[in-house]
Amino acid sequence: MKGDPLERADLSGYHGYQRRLARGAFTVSVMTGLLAYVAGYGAAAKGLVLGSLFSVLNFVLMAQILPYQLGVGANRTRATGIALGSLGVRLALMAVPLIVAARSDRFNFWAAAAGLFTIPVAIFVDHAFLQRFSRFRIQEH
Amino acid sequence: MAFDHVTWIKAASYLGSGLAVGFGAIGAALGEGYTAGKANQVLAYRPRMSGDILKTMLVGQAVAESAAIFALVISMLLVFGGLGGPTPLSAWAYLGAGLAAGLSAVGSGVGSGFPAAAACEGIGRQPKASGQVTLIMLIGSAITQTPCIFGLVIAFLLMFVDFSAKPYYPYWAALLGAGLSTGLAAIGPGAGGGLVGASACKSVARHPEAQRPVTTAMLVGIGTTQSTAIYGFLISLILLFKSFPASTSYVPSFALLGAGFAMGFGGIGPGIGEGITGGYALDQVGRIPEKATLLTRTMLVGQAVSESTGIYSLVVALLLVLNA
Amino acid sequence: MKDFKKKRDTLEYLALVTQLGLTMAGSILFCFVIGYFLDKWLHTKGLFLVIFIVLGVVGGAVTVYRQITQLPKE
Amino acid sequence: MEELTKVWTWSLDVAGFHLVFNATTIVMTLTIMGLLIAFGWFATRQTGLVPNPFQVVAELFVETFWNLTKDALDEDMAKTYFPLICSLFMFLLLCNWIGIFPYMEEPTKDLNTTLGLGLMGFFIAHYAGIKTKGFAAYAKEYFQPVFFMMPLNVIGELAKVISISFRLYGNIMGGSIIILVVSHLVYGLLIPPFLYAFFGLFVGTVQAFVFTMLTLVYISVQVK
Amino acid sequence: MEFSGADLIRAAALLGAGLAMGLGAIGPGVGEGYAAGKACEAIGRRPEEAGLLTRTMLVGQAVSESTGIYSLVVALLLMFVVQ
Repeated sequence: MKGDPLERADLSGYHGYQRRLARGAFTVSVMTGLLAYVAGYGAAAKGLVLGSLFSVLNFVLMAQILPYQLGVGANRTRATGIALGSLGVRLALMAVPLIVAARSDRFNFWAAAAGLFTIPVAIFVDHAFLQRFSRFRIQEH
Repeated sequence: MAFDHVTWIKAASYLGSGLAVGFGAIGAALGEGYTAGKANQVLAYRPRMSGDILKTMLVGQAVAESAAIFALVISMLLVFGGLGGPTPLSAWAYLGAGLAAGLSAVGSGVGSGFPAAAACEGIGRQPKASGQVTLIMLIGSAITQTPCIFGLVIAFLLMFVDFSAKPYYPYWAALLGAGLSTGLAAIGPGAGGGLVGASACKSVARHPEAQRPVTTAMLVGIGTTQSTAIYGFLISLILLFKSFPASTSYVPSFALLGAGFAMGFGGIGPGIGEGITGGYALDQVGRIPEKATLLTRTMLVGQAVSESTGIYSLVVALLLVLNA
Repeated sequence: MKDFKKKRDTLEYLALVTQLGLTMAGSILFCFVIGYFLDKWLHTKGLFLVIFIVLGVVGGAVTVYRQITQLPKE
Repeated sequence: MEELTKVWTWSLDVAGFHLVFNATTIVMTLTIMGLLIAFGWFATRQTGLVPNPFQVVAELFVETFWNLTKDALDEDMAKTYFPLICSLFMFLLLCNWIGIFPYMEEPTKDLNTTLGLGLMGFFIAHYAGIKTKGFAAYAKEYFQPVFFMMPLNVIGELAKVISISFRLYGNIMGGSIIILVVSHLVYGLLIPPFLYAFFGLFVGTVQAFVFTMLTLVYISVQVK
Repeated sequence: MEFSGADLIRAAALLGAGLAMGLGAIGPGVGEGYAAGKACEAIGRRPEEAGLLTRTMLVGQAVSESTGIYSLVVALLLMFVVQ
């Protein structure tokens, strides 16, 4: 491969976006969890926070793997293989909160499962609503 | 060799769990691989854009992965949910749940990859339209997840509705057929919806001012594409909740299994075909937005005709269910 | 009122188009039932069934074609 | 699902034939007819420039469907068929909506009702065709474009009846199936009311409109 | 559970009917969709020829529909004629 394009690339915006999204999503889910805890749904709150913690972890891992995957993307079979491998690892990681929640009474299983969808929901909310208002808009270039 | 039903139920739920997460991962990985390939092509002539392209890819894949996470939740519930049952009927229910969740995640996983790839390409071509393109991509891949949600609902029903009082024959086939019908029928509409979404992203990148007609046409296109998934869902519900008399032969069981296969496989072709139609139509909507009405109407006619094979499958499946 | 008319046109179009596949299936099913009972009545094994299904398929195709050509133009 | 197949029937043996009457459908249809007649009476009791609420609703229906019928048929033809179209829509709308109320069943959930309405539309459309064109011209149309198309044309006309009635039946029945399944799922009363509202109101309105529209289109095709 | 040969044949016929219709619907569905897609593309190029293109599309779809109809006929025969 002649000259890795990623070495010349400007990835600061990408990392900034990833950090901002992960932090925002986790903060909102912890707030929701706290509210639920105060309201008396302790197990659900813990499950939600546990699930969203692993969702954020998964997202960060995925974001770290992506540039590498882009490098090998010219060969689609290899790219798919790497995607399958990384997805397998990340799914195994995301299985952890589900197993913990299923085995223990202190975490609500359904809340943990819902927590795993923190990042997709956050992305959707971010793009569909927050991007409309300039205060929250990502600084482009 | 004879095992008691507890062994069978355990074995079936482990098998179902493996199928669910395996199929789910394969679908999402195929989608991601496709996205990576397209993104790499764009990167070759736009190396400066790598940050934006990576961002789009990340957003697209994070949403696409929810199909795999649905399958993961079902799979973990099957293994660790403490499920069991007094009769061997539960074994078939758990196998059906795994198949429904896994197979339906294949279509949505692959399908969500197409809009993500098209969005990477579009942003490389028209960096100024990145906001609109990302929004269209998100809407497209979110609706593409609908067949997967049908699979999830059927899997939950199979796991948590109590079928233990029902006779073993022919209910084993009804439960397995319910899983197969929704799971297989979700593959085509998932992939087809992705094709429509991909063309919508391309169109918006080409003509950002045509965002409104493109969004409307995309919603109509994906909506009609998913009708076969709805047929599969309906057949599953009928299989699950219609009461069948206990039988003393294999005939009703195989009729019900046949109904599941008929609607399941029958939903694949029309789903993909309607998606291809919608894709081409949306390409042209983006090219000449002022002809959007004519194109949407032609698209609907074409989709309606290609849907007819799906309706034949529905009729055959209904006849098989009623015959049982 | 203009808006309602536009919406109504779309709804009418959608109604006619979604009717197409059902018309095809309905015609086949109708002929199938006729053939099935003719078979039972005359004690033939599937002869009339096949003839009538083919008839139903062609009839359905003709009807669908007619309906499409009669669809309101813009 | 057992609730769906369980119906209240009266059976009767007349001259060697075993007749089964679907009592739920009959009672509900009669109820709806009574409601519509009452509505008509209230709407026309004291017509005036300052209308009472019933009159407002009735005028809305009449105006909308008068325009619709006028577009599809000629003005004098529309005068003949407009009452049918308008009352068909009002009847279907009430039929599809009545499932919202507890202990009430949609008559359109029964295939007999929809098939009957479809057959009614079929006969009216063909009667209209014969009346306007004369029997010879009407019969000649079946031999267009070539003579052996006759059976195909007949099948096509009959297929319309089946498809139009199965469509209405399938939609209303599908809504009921989904509501039942969800009620099984949640074991509660929280979500079903919303679903009732959605399926009863939205899908019911659209399907009633579509059925009326299709009947009108079939009539207009025969008349032209 | 005891079963006779006739039972087995009937059961296999019903399962076969389901598989015939299901698998037979894949090809026509994709093919007709492709035809309709190409027609949409052509209409986008030349909107003034929409009528001709729609008619051509319908003829092509009717031809590719025939295999789906064969599966339907076979499925119905398997269901109602094989005893």
